[in-house]
Amino acid sequence: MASDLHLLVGGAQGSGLETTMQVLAPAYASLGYGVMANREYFSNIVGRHSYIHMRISSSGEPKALQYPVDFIGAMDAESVFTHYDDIREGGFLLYDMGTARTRLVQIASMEPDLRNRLLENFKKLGIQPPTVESVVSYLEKDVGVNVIGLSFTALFEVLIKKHGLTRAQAQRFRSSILIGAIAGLSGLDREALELGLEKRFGSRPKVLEINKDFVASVADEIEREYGTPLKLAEPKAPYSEYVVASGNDAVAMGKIVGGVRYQAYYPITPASDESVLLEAYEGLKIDGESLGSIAILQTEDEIAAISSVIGAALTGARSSTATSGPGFSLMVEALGWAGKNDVPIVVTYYQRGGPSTGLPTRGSQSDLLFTLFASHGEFPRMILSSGDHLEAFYDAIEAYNLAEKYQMPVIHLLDKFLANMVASMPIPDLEGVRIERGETIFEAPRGPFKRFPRDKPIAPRPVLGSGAITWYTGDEHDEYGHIDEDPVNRNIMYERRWKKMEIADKEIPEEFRAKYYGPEDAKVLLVGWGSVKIPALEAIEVLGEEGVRAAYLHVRMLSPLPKRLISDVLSRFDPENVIAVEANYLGQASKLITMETGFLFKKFVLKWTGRPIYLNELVEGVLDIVKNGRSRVVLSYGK
Amino acid sequence: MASDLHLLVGGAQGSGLETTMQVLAPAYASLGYGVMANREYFSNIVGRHSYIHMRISSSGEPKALQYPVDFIGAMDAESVFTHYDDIREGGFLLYDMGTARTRLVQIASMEPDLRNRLLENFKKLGIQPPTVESVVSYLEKDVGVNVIGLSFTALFEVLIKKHGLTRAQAQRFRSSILIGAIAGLSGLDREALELGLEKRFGSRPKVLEINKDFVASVADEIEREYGTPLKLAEPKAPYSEYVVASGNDAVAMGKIVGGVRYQAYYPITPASDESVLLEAYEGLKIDGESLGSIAILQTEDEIAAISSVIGAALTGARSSTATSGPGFSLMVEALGWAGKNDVPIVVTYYQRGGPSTGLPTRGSQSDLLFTLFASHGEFPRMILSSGDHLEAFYDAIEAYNLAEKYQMPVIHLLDKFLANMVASMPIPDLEGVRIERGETIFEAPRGPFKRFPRDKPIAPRPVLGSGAITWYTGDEHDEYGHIDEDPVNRNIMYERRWKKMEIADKEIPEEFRAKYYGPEDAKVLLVGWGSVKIPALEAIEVLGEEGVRAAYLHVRMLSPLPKRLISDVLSRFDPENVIAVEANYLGQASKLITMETGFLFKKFVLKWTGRPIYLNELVEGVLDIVKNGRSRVVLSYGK
Amino acid sequence: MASRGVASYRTEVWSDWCPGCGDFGILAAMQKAFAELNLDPATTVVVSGIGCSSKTPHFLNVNGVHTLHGRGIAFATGIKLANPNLTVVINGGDGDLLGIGVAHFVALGRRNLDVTVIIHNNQVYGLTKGQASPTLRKGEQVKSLPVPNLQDAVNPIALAIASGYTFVARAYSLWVDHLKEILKAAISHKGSAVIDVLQPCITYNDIYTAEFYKDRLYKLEDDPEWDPVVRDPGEEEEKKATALKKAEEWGTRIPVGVFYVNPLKDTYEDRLAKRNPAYSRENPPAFQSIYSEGSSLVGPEEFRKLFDRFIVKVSRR
Amino acid sequence: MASRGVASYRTEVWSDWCPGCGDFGILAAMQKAFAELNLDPATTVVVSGIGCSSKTPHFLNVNGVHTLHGRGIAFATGIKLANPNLTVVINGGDGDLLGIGVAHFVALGRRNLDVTVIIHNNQVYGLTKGQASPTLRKGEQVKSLPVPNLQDAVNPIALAIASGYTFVARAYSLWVDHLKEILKAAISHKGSAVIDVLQPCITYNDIYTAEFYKDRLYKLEDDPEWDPVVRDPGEEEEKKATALKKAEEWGTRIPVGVFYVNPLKDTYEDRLAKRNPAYSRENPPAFQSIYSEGSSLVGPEEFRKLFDRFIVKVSRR
Ligand SMILES: Cc1ncc(C[n+]2csc(CCOP(=O)(O)OP(=O)(O)O)c2C)c(N)n1
Ligand SMILES: Cc1ncc(C[n+]2csc(CCOP(=O)(O)OP(=O)(O)O)c2C)c(N)n1
Ligand code: SF4
Ligand code: SF4
Ligand SMILES: [Mg+2]
Ligand SMILES: [Mg+2]
Repeated sequence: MASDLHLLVGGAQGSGLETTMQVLAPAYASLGYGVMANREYFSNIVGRHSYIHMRISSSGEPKALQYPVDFIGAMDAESVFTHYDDIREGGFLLYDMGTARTRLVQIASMEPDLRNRLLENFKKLGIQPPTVESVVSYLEKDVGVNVIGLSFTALFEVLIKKHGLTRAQAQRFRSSILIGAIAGLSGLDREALELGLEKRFGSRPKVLEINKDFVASVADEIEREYGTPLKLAEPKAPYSEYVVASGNDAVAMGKIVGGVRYQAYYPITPASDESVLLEAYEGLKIDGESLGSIAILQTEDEIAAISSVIGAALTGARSSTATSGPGFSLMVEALGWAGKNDVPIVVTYYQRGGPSTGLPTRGSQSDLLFTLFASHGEFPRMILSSGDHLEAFYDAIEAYNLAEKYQMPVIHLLDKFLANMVASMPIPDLEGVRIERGETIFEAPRGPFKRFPRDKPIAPRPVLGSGAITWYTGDEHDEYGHIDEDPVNRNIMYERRWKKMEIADKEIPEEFRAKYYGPEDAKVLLVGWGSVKIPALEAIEVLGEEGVRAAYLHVRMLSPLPKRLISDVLSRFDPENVIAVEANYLGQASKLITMETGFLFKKFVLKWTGRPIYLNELVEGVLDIVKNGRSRVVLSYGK
Repeated sequence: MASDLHLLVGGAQGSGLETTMQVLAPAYASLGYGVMANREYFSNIVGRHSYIHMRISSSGEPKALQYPVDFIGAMDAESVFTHYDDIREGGFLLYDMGTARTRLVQIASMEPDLRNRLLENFKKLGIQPPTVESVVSYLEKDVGVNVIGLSFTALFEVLIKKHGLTRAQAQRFRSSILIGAIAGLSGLDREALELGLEKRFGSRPKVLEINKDFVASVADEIEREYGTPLKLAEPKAPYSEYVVASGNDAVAMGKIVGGVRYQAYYPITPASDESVLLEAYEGLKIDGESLGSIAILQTEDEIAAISSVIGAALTGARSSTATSGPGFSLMVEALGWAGKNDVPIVVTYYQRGGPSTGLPTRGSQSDLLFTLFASHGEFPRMILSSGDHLEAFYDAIEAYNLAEKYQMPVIHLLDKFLANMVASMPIPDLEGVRIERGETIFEAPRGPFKRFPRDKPIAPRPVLGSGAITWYTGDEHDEYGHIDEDPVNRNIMYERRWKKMEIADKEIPEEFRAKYYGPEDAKVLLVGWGSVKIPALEAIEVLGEEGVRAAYLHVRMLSPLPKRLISDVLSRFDPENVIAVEANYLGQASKLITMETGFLFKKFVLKWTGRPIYLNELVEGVLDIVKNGRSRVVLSYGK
Repeated sequence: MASRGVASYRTEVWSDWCPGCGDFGILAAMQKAFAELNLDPATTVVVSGIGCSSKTPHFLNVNGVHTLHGRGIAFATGIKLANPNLTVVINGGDGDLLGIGVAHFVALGRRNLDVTVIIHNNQVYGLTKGQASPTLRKGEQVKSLPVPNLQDAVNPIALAIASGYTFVARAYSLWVDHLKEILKAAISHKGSAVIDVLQPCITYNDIYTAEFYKDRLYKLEDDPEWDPVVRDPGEEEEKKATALKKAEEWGTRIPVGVFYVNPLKDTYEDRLAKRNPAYSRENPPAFQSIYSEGSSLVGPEEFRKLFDRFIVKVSRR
Repeated sequence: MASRGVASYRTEVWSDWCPGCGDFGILAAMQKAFAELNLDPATTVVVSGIGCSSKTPHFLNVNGVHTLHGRGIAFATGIKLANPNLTVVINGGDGDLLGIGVAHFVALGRRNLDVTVIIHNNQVYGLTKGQASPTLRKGEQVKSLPVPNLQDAVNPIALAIASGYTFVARAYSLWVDHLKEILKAAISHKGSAVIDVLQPCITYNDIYTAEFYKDRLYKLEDDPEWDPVVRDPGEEEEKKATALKKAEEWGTRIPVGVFYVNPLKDTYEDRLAKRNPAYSRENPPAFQSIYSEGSSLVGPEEFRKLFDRFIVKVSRR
């Protein structure tokens, strides 16, 4: 029995693909397995190819995704063609026999690039003409894949007859077939399966009922026919409960725990799901009682979003916005105003593939240097970047704390990978969570107030409505917040703002801001940030097994950068063995580290296709550098 | 006779102060003197204190400004108080005796910071109560300043009587008094003076006539009374003609020579003067014939400005916008679209004091790192920064050439210092100016066109309307410009864009991009960019005289950074003797150099009060580092 | 609370507008209106954009938020929503509110948030030296334009009505008491109010001068028939149409006064409270407590309840 | 030139809209209109913003510029001004043009530039999964909203008229031929034209469905009295008022057709050419030569003449 199960389920966008993840993730989690699932999709609503890539781990932890997978469930012909080489020898392919005759050239929704590449590949492999049938047979015979052909139509017929559905209604159960097949092949406990279905369809009893019946029947059928070849080892379950959530969800939960009282947003992928979730929580109701209220506003654009967030922050509400690259690009002017006026705001920034509209539904880590220097003029800001779902949750809270303690904008930098990946994480340690509001004051002496005293970089902050009268301006200001162009005052106020950064750099433990993982005597060091953490942590283990003692330095706070800790760690390695691992072209964090420490990176593993960095390719990339002396490996795995 | 004359003329904003510069600059230039004049003013239209700071140099070159000055002309009481300590021993102060009784505390337009500081200073100096009278008498007795008191009212009476003006009309000749006084004290040739007046008032014969008469009478009167103590040495005139212009003007001229055909802008200080000047040239008329037409549009905001510029650039028109920090902050999203689509646009960026609204009418060099990384995602852009007026002119042309040759956005980074300083520069070498349009094509084969061939990073660019059919999108694209999310294509297109930067880095001579000034065996190296060049070039001479062999490395192109040349130069110096000189807090160019080369700067001379770096303080700052071992000197001279 | 005198609404900051600028009249009217409404300076917030006009908050002894060019309304929206107990007034130039900021101007109308917008309409971009603003008419060439303006003017009254504002008025900055009365009505009005204030810029606008306005302006309320108030939902379209027609009058006679008032439409705050009863003036988001003794109000138990849908219990089978 | 068939305006790019999306109708109408007007693909430019609707240019075999969210009009403005010979059509969503891009929408009306704007009005943000767009009405809760919409809808017709557009129409994406005719008229019109196209979003909008529109829509032109054209400057206000009133009709009956046309107002290009005769269609800025043999047209002599005011001759005295 395997310790891990790698699955991929493909189909057309809009055909219910997400359901597989939403059902299977809680189902496996309920048995103590760690789950990680990614969804890849085009910037399209219906029709383009999409897929769920999932790993179920008996370690009990959500673990990195990798290729090839053990099982592919193809909802349509396009999925068979697209993923024919993503499956391991001995793995399983499930497909709809109704698509057997479909020819590759008939797939209108496939991008010409891929179609042409596949035509070439299939030609080389002698699969002529490429049809689902011919590809499947190649997989079966030449690759050793176990192929399971089902007639989806026949299965729908059952639904139509048994439950009195129309054909159109029956079609919506397409994903249930795949769920059933996976449950069958992996011998998934049926109660767990039902729990998964309840999580997904609990609010629609009729659909739930049909699904329970239908999925179980498929599962039983499959199990009867094929046994449970994908049965997993018993999980070593360290947790008694899991939160099964996406990064968007984790951040929204963090914000709620952190006390968000105002959020403004303009819709954008992959950020708006977070705000839409918050909208559903605007009443903060528990057992009919309300803990408070979150004012959530969908604005006319991102400029209005951040501007109104600044306004709300001035009133004392914990305030934030969530956006992605194009939206943030529009926010930079206002960001400067917040920086200039010591306003604690939080911008949750989900990076997607750029530049410009780029790959709007894919991920990247290409906006670090932009966020660090965004807006004209110089002012301090903090940048937090989370490595996984749990970090994302805690950082969402910490972002508010830091913003209020140090009175400056905090950018919480995430990426589409984390945003959309669903993971099982332990229930956060809520006792350990602290709410720190710094010098925020809700009742102040009446009358004009020195909001910006020259001698206090971090000063009492009476909110609007507290009794104090305060002024704010984007111009250089005096102690009261009035316009002041005097050169002496200018120098003082300019330094006063930067002084906050010095204080923060002293106070925030470097151990929080960066963390070294791996053996103390490692020879190779990977340096990364954000969701690189997920594959990197496992990669150093695998590399160890391959005889390469490797470690990973995870940078969680990019500003203020923990440069002493980083320099220390770097100094322990031969520069030839220090590898920047990033989902961008420039090696942005490595550039930042150079800027701050003078350490010049020589080795890079980079990726910018918009697909996540997979464990297998990361390991190979590092080996290519370590063993073959390559200096720059560009990854490109994933459809 | 002195080789240089340093002047300062102060008065209320809106009281005609600029006239002094507009008359005196051409007057002295017409005699072969080099002229440099700066205007400092508040973000205010009428009433706040403003002043012109000017240097007239017999070297024939426009030279750096410095303190203290030889002459101060005070149009009002505030100017006397404000600048009492800007005048050298033996220098001259001219003031209006009508203000003699004015008390410091009466000056409502003065900022409280300055007033309080002055009150303290005057108290220490025993000037009690501080009135114009008491300050003037202190200057005369304790400092050895030659004071010239004139009754402005009496002079106006003459105007009223002799020319039949109303009192209000007569008041407008306030600046003429100062011009006359300066002409008198410096023994300015009267024909040259008339030429200056004609340049300024040529279109208003009546005003011109009165001015000629009035200014000459004041000049004669003053000369009679005081002689010509400020007479300058004969100029060594290397030029037979000068262009007397501000940086805004120089850039506008460069754009016209460079072939601008579309400019869009939204008003902003200190950029819009450039566009307003271009507006006056929209017909490009010479002797009634038109060379073409410039379409100029004042847009609804900066987003529209840059967006329309991109649109115009797609049609083949040389297109640009001019803005400052807040405007550029709004442009970053569209900048990315241009970068993504190989569109040659030019953004002329005049830096002012930030962050946010900051010091909107003062200068800075605080936006370099912002421009370098502005916009989400990664794409190449060029950054040119001019060191003086002549460079600004040439760079304005070169910016279009580079944009079209390398098909990417070019940011021409200037600052308010250059924008508003008026200098006498030689007539540019127009024979040497080349117009290079790269692969721009106005007649193309009809039909769909591969605008982005995979194998040609710099490809033929048929403009809209050329016959070809082209597509553009902010999404990742295929060779035709259609949306393409394929990972293989993605890698190719991403690298294709960056390849242009590599080509540019190879092709553009490093000698153009950075230049070393000073003795080969220098021991101390100043490193700077932009208008730092002006004081730095003279500072190394002065330092040489003080026994410090210093050189200056001027970086004109920040992207692609000429890193080989820079590394070479840096390697020749002891890092302890390498000093970054910048008008910002972070030492932004030094950080960029570190990022690219690993060289860590240890010494800094920085300034961010919004006033220019003056020669005297720069020299002192460098000496403080070299002699006293200081590592960071923050300059603050100037009111 | 004892009523406050006009003087108490003044700060010591020197108003650096050009002598004779119409902005002085608007400032004076605001101070008077605030005094007569006896606004509490601590719960009053004046928000502005960027421009000559937008310096206003510094001269008023109430909370002042001098924001970015065109963004006053957007900042104010967050302030008001997070704490609906605050009285919020927005000052901006015609360029600020109707040019770069017009998206927010339109959006505010769609929300009917209970705030007041004062447009300082001087037909120019004052602080950047007199370029054409969106209210300058086609063909006009004020002092500092090198060439005549080619863009049509936007009509603030028409745009406001089209956007959904429920109190729409025009005033003249030199008629301080008239403006003051309109201001009081606007601030007292529940919903988004806008006042288009004709404000001579004596430095750059040599067309729309005090001289120009002198003989042309007349007050709508001088016509006893004039009734801009919607008293029944059925009247809405009719009243709007009448107001729009009046708004087109700009020649030998120019009307000032209240063009349109609709007190029947619910404010955004009301809509929000209706959808989410936890949102209220009594317990505004800004002042809600979010923690006790350093810990979040959402402790382990609350977390489990709130996020039940995300939580999966592990049971070995 | 020989006339081109509809097919020649199609590309091979797969239209990845949801099957049944109203955008297909708009695309078809554009192709037909282009064919019937026999537009030269090489001098036709379709500009769009971002959204489902904004993918349109990729499906049309004419020049296509797929820009940024809300910025289609702004890009198009530069294209048209730099080369007024180009036929420019702008496609955008309701969110794109009336939300984030509304400042440009208003500005275009003020200029009357000779371009055509097509609003794909589906009352939602399609491509970001169905949030409320500015045309969704207050209280409505389409499919993917967790809570009802609280903002009032903007009326595109009213806003267009208030902004100064000189051709204002509404159409329905499923009435392809009717839309096509309006499109032809809009493109042929000299000045800024806007068509508000009601476009069912079958995936996210379960309120304004084809079903909903079916019995409600009627054509303005079916009323023989209906005459939206301004034939005399004096008629302008009257015609506008009538159009505005019609625009308010949204209930059991919803009008489509041409609401307002004013052919008498000069376009921005005309205004520019009048001010600066060197600006012309014959010699558009984009195609002017700016150099010969590598040197600027502004050589030493031209420089001296052009910039005379800046030049000072040095004469030793
Ligand atoms: C984003 C941005 N663009 C441009 C400016 C420059 N700017 C300052 S004030 C102003 C215009 C002011 O005009 P208006 O809003 O009409 O106010 P007024 O000065 O006439 O009262 C502009 C464009 C700015 N501050 N920010
Ligand atoms: C600056 C920016 N903000 C947000 C987005 C995300 N976005 C993509 S499409 C879209 C809305 C589309 O709605 P609409 O304009 O109505 O077009 P539709 O999809 O309905 O046709 C948004 C908000 C973006 N691309 N750019
Ligand atoms: S420039 Fe005009 S608007 Fe600005 S302060 Fe002066 S008079 Fe007033
Ligand atoms: S989401 Fe709506 S608007 Fe977008 S393609 Fe689908 S049906 Fe059309
Ligand atoms: Mg104005
Ligand atoms: Mg839409």
